[in-house]
Amino acid sequence: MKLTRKITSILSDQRVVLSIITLALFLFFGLKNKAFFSADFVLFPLLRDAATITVVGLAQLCALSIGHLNLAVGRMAAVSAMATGYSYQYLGFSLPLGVLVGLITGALLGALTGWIVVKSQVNAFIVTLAMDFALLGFVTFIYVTFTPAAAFTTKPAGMDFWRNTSLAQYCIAGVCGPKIFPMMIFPMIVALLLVGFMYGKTRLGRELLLTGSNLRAAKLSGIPVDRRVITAHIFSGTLAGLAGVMLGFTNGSFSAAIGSEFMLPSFLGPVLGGTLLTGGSVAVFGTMMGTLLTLVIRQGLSVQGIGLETLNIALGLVLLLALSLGQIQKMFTSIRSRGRT
Amino acid sequence: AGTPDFSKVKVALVPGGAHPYFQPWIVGGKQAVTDFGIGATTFNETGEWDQTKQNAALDSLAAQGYTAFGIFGVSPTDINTTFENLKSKGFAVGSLASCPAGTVNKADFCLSTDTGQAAYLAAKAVIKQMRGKGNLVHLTGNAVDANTVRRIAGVKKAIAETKGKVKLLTTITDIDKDLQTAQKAVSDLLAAKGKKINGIVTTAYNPAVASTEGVGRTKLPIKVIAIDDDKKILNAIAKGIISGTVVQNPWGQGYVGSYVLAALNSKACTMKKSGLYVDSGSFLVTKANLKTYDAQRLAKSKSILKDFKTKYLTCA
Amino acid sequence: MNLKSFLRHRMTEASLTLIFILGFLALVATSQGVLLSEESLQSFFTYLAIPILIGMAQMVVLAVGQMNLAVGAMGGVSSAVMAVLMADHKFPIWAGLLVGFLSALAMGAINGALVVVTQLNGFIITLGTMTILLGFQYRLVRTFTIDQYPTSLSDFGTKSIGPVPYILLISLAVSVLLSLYFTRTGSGRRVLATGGNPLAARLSGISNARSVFIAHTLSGALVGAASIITIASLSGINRSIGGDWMLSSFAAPIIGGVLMAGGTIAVYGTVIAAGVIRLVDIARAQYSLDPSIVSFTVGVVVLSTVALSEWRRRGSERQHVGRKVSA
Amino acid sequence: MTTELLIEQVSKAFPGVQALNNVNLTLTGGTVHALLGENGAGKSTLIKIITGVYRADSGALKANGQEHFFESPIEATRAGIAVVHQERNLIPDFSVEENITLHNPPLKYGIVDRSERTRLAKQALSTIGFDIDPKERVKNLSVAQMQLVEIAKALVTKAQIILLDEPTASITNTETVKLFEIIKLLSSQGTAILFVSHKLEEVYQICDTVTVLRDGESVLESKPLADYKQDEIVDLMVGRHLADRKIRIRDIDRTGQPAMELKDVRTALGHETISMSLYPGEVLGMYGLVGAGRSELARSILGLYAITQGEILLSGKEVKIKNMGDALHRHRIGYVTENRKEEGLFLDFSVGQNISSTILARILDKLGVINRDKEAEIATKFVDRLGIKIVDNHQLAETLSGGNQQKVSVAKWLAAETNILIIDEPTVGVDVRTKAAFHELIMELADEGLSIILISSDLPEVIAISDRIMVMNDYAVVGELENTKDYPSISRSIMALIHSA
Ligand SMILES: Nc1ncnc2c1ncn2[C@@H]1O[C@H](COP(=O)(O)OP(=O)(O)OP(=O)(O)O)[C@@H](O)[C@H]1O
Ligand SMILES: Nc1ncnc2c1ncn2[C@@H]1O[C@H](COP(=O)(O)OP(=O)(O)OP(=O)(O)O)[C@@H](O)[C@H]1O
Ligand SMILES: [Mg+2]
Ligand SMILES: [Mg+2]
Repeated sequence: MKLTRKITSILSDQRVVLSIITLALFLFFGLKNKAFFSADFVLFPLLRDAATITVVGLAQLCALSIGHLNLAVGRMAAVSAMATGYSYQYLGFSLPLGVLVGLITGALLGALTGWIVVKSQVNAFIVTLAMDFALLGFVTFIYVTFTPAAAFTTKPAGMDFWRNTSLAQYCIAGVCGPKIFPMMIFPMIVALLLVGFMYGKTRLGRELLLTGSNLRAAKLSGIPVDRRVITAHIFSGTLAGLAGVMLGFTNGSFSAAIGSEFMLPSFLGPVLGGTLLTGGSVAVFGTMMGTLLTLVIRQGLSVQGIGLETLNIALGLVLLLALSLGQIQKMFTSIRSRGRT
Repeated sequence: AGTPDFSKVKVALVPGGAHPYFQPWIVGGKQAVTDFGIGATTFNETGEWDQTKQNAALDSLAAQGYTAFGIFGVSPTDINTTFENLKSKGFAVGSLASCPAGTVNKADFCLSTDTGQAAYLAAKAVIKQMRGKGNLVHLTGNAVDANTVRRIAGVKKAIAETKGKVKLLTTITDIDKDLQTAQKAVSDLLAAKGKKINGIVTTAYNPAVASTEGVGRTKLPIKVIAIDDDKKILNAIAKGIISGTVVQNPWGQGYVGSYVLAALNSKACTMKKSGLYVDSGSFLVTKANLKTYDAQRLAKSKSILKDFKTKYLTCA
Repeated sequence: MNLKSFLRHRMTEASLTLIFILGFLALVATSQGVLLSEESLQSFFTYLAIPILIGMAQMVVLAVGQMNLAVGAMGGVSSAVMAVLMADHKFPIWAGLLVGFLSALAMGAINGALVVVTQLNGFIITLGTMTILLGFQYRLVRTFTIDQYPTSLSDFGTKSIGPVPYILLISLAVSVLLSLYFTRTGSGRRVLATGGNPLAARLSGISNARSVFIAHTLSGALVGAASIITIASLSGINRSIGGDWMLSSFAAPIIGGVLMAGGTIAVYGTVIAAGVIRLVDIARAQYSLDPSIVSFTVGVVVLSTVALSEWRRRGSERQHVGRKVSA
Repeated sequence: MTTELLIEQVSKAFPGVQALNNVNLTLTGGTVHALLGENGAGKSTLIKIITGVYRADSGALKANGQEHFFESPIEATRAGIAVVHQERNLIPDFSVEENITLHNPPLKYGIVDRSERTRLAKQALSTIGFDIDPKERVKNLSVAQMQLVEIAKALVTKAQIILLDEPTASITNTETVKLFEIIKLLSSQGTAILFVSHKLEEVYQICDTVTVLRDGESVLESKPLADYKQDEIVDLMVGRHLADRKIRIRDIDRTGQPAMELKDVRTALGHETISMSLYPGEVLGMYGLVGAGRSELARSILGLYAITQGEILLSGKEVKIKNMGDALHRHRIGYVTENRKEEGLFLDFSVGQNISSTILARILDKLGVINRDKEAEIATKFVDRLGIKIVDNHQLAETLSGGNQQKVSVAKWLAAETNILIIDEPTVGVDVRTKAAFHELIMELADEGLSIILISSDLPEVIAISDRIMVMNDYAVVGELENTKDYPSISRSIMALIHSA
C-alpha cells in the first residue's frame, strides 16, 4: 500500500513523532486541568523559557555536530551574560550594544576552546570540562570583586519589554498576535533559522557534518577539519552567550547563577530531537521540539499540583515512556527494512 | 471590628528549593489556616534552587488559583523582577526568609532574618567562646549568592570589633552543595590547620553538619557555632560537641507571613509602607537554653504579628 | 613488552603518576611536612575512596561506549535506603548495607535492561532514571539528615591500618578485581569487545545486549559499593548525597585515559587521576585558597597536563608508525 | 556423512532492492564452491543470511541436520560455520591473538588462558604463513594484515563449513598462494568451503563448483565449475556478452616538464631517498608487497606525514604541501584511499553527498548555499559512469555492497577533476565488468591529460594500465620498468626486482 508506506515514512521522522507526543501531552495536561491553558501563567512563560533553553540546545548541537561535547555551555553563558551586564552597569552601553558584547564574548570563548582542542588534540570532553572549571573560577572572581551583591543589576532601556511583551501587543488591521508568544521567541527563531540554514544548506554546515561523521575521511577529502572544529566551537560559544543574555533579560539581572542549570537541558533538546551524540547528524527543529517536550511535561505535571516528592519521578517516567513509544514505533517501521543490524 | 473573611484567599509558600530550614513553614502555614480562617495554604518546593524553575513553579501556582505568595527567592538579585511580575497581576507578595538584594524591595513586605545579623550574632557567640582571641574559620555556601555576601560581611564585622585579637583564618565558600563535599573540606581543613583553629562559625546547613562531625571525631578543642536547629545539631549541643547554634524563625515566617498575605490579598488591609522590612528574629541557642528557646521564639512571632496588626497594616 | 612500548601504551598513566608524585611532594614541602602526619594522610585517603569507586562505576559503562548519568542519583538512593532501613526500621548493619547494595545493583540492571529493550541511547535512559531516582531519594529522606544508625558503622569508616583507612583498601581491592575482570575473564573481554567494535563483536558471537546489561549492572554494583563507603564515612545521609558524583565520575576515568568511544579501560589511570584531583582539595585547604582561584587553576592545569601527555604520546607514535610490525 | 549446507528459495529485500530472490545453493563437504556475481548481486547478503546476521524474508536453510535459519551469529558459530566477512570486523584495541580467538577464547577456571591463546593464534597464523607478533594491537595493522588476521580467525575455529567473502581482495599473491594451500588442505579433509571473489583466475585455480548470482537471482546453481569457460561465467554474471579487452600501449611524451617530481625524498616514516617523476597524462604504477610503504609515501607527499628531506616539484616548481586541503585546492592533487570504510566514505551520508564532498566549492550558489540540483547531477553522472548500483542518490553509503562502496570512494575523487590523482588500491572488491570499465576510464582520463599514480597490489591490474611501473620494497624504490604490458615478462622482472632487493 502506497498510503501506509507514506505514513510509515512520515512516522519514522523523529521530529514528527516528537511533535505528536508533545501535542498529545499538551492536550492531555490541558484537559486534565484547564489551568494549563492559561496564557498568562503557563503558556507565555513556558514559551519564554523554551526559547532560552532551545538556544542552549542549539549551542550544544553545534558541538555535537562534529562529535564533540561542550560541557562548558552553561559557564560560557555565564561569562557572556557577565560581559553584557558589565557593559550595562559600568560602560552604560545600550541594549543592543550590550547584547553584541555578550555574543562576542561567547564567540571568543568558543574560539579559545576550539583552538585548545585542536592544538592539544585532547578530547573535547576534557577540554570543555576544564574550561568549565576555569570559567567558574573567573565568573566568581569577577562578581565577588566588582559587585556588592554578586550581580550586575543595571537594566538598560527596553529590557523589560523583551521580558514581558507578547505578540498580542502587535496588531495588523485589528488582528493581534497570539498572547502566548513572548518576544523572546524571536531570538530563538533567528537562531533556529540561521543554524538550520547553515547545516541544511551551506557548504560550511556540510563540512561540519562531514567532519563529525568521519574525521579522517573529511581530512582526506580536503576539508580543513581543524578550522571546522574551531568554527563549531565558536558557534557553540556564541549561541551559549546568546542564551545567557536571554536568561539575564528574563531574570532581570546578570548573575553568576546564569547558566548553572544549562548543561543537562542543553543535551536533552538536541538528543531528543534526533541529534547524534557521535556527530554527523543534527536536528535543528527537533532541538526545539525536544525542549518543548520536556518543558510541557514539567509544567504540565506542576500545574496538576504535583509536589516535589512525585514531580521528578513522574517527570522521568513520562519522559522515558514518551521516548520509548517513539522508539517502539521506529523499530516497527524499520524492522523489516534494516534487517537485524 | 471582627475578623475579616480570609476564606477566599489561597496562600502559597514557596521556598527556593528543598531545604530543612523551610519545613516549619508548612506547620506555620497550617496553623495560620486554623487561626485566621485562610482558605488554604500550600507549600511548594519544586524550584530546585533555579530561578527559572522557581518562576515556573510560581506561575503554575497562580494558574491553579493561588493569589498570595510568600517567597524565598532563589536569586536575591533577580527576585524583584519576579515580585513585580506577580504584583502586576494583582497578587499579594511577601518576601520570606530573605530580602531582595540591594535597597529596593518590590514585594509588599519582607519578613526575614537579617542574614548578615544572624551571621554577626553567631560570630560574636563563637568569639565569646574563644574568650575573645584566636583564629576563626567561617564555613558557608555559594560565594556568588547575595545572602552569602551578607553573611561574610556579618562575620567580618564581628571580627573587626575584636580589634585584631581574633583573626579570620579563612572563609571557605561553596561547600553547601552536598554533605560529602562539606565533610571533605572540613576534614582537610582540620588536618591541615586543626591545631591553629580556635573557633568555627558555620552559616550554611551542610557545613554545619560536617563541622559537628569533624570536631567531634578529631576531639580538637575547637569551639563551633552552627546554624539552624536541625535535630542533629541540637543533639550535638546537648552532648557538648559544639557550643551552640543560631536559629532563625521559619515557623513565624510561615505563620505571620500567611496572615499578612491573606490580609493584603483579601483587600481587608494595606501596607502602610510597601516593601517594609521586618526582622523575624534570630536566637542564639546553647546548652543553657536548649529547652526554652522555642518558647522565646514563639513569643517573638506573636509580637511580630501584633506589630503587623497594629503598626504596619491599615485595615478597613 | 619492553619499557619503551610499555610507556607508549601507558603514556597517560605514566604522566599522571609523575604529576601525582610531584604534586604530592610539593605539598609536603610547602606544608612543612604536615601532609605526612597520620591525620592528614588519613583525611587524604579517606576521601579518595569514593571518587575511585564512582570513577570505576562510570568507567565500566564507558567501556561499552555508553554513559551513566545516574551514578549520583543511584548512589543517593542506595545510601538513603541503607540509612532509612537501619535508622527507621532497625535493620542490622549487614542487612541494611546488603539491601542498599542490592538496590544499587538493581538500578544498574534496570538501566541496562532499559537500554537493551528500548534501544534508546544510554545517555537518555540514564538521564530519565536519574530524574526518577532523584525523586525517590527525596521521598526517602525528605530534607532531613539521617544518622540514627549504629555507630559501629561510622567507627568502621574511620578505622585504618596506619594512615590507610579500610575503606580505601576496599576501593583499591575492588579496583584490582575489576582490572582482573576486564583483562582476564571471558566475560570482561566480551564487554570490552562490544565497546571496541559492536558489529565485529556481534559477528564474533558476542551478545552486545548482554555486554551492555553487564556493564550497567556492574556500574550499579560499584555505585552500591561506593554507597556503603559513603554511609560508613559520612556523618549522616541526606538528599545532597550523590549531588557531585556525576561530573567527577567522568573526570577520573577520562583524565585517566578511558576513551568515550568505548572499548578501553584504565583502572590504574582512573585511580591515579582521582588521586591528582584529590591533591587539589588538599592544596585548597593547605593554602586557604579561594575556590574561584582553585577552579581556575584546576581548569588550566588539567588542560596543560593532558595536552602535554597527549602531545608526547603523539610524538612517540609518529616515530613508530610505518615501521615493520613483524615479530 | 559429508557436511552439507542447503539453501532453498531464499529471498531478502531491502528498501528499494530485492537483494535476493529465490536463491538456491548447495554446499558439500570436500568441495570449494565459488559464489560469483557482480557488485551488488547479493553475495554478501546471502552469506549474512547463512550466518544469522540478517533474517531472510522467506526460504529455508539446512545445515548439519538443522533445518532452520540461525537467529544470530552465535548460533551459526556453534553449528560449526566460520566466516570471513567482506569488511574487516576486528576489535581495534585487542591484540591479534585475542581477535583470532574471540569466538571461543581458551579458558582455565573461567580465566582466559593466555599461553594457550598465544599458542592457538600462532598456530593459526603459521598455517597461513603470516609472520606477525600475536601481541600486536590490531589497530596498528594495515588493511591487508587485518585481512590475514580475519582469515586466521576463521581457521582457528576448526569449522566444518567455511564461508570466505572476498578474502583475497586486499592481499597480494604471496599470501593468496598460502591461503589456497590451506583451503585445499581443508577441503581434502572434508570441509565445505564457499569462496567469493572477483578474480576469476583465482576462482578457476581453486574452486570445484559454482553458483552465479545476478541481481539477486541464482542464474547458475551449484554446477561443476569445469563445465564452464571463464567467458561463459562472465556472461552469466553480466547478463550479456562482455567484449574482449584489447591491450593498449599508450605513447607518453616524457620530454617536457614532469607533472610531479620527487627528488631524494626522505620521510618521517622511514622512506629513503625516493626519487620519481610523473609526466602529464601518464599512469605510473607502483607495485610492492604488502607493507612496502607505498601508501605511506603517497600520504607523505600529501602532507599527512612529515617529509624530512628532499623536495617535491609540481610542474617544475618546488612546493610544500601542508595537508589534503592544500593538495586539493591549491595544487589540484587528489587521493583515493585504500581504506574506504575508515577514510574514504561518510557511511551515514548519502551517495550523492559522498561524491560531492570534494567539490563543495564548485556547487555553490551565491550565499554559499549548496546547489542540490548540481550536486545530484554530478552524483548521477558518476553513478552512471562507474555503474554504481543504488536505488537513488539518497541511499546511505553504509547500505551499499562492498564493491559499490569502493566505487563511491573513487567517484568522489574523479568528480574533483584534479590534475594529479593518486589512486590506492582502486579496485578492491570491484567486479569484473566494472573493473574493465574502470581500467578503460583511467586510461581515458590519462589521455585527457590527468596524471595518475596507481598503487595496487593487483599485479595484473598494474600491468594492464600503467605506462611505467615503479617497484618499491621496504620503504625504498628498488627499480622502475617501462611497461610493455606483456604480463609474463613484466611480472617476472618485477618479482626479480623485489627479491634482489
Ligand atoms: N543494510 C542494507 N540496507 C539496504 N540495502 C542493502 C543493505 N545491505 C545490502 N544492501 C543492498 O543489497 C544489494 C546486495 O548487496 P550485497 O552486499 O549482498 O552485494 P555483493 O554481491 O556482496 O556485492 P559486492 O561484490 O560489491 O560485495 C545491494 O544492492 C545493496 O545495496
Ligand atoms: N610496524 C607497523 N606498526 C604500526 N603500523 C604499521 C606497521 N606497518 C604498517 N603499519 C600500518 O600499515 C599501513 C601500511 O602498510 P601497507 O601494507 O598498507 O603499506 P603499503 O606499502 O602501502 O602496502 P600496501 O598498500 O600494498 O598494503 C599503514 O597504515 C601503517 O600505519
Ligand atoms: Mg559483498
Ligand atoms: Mg597500501
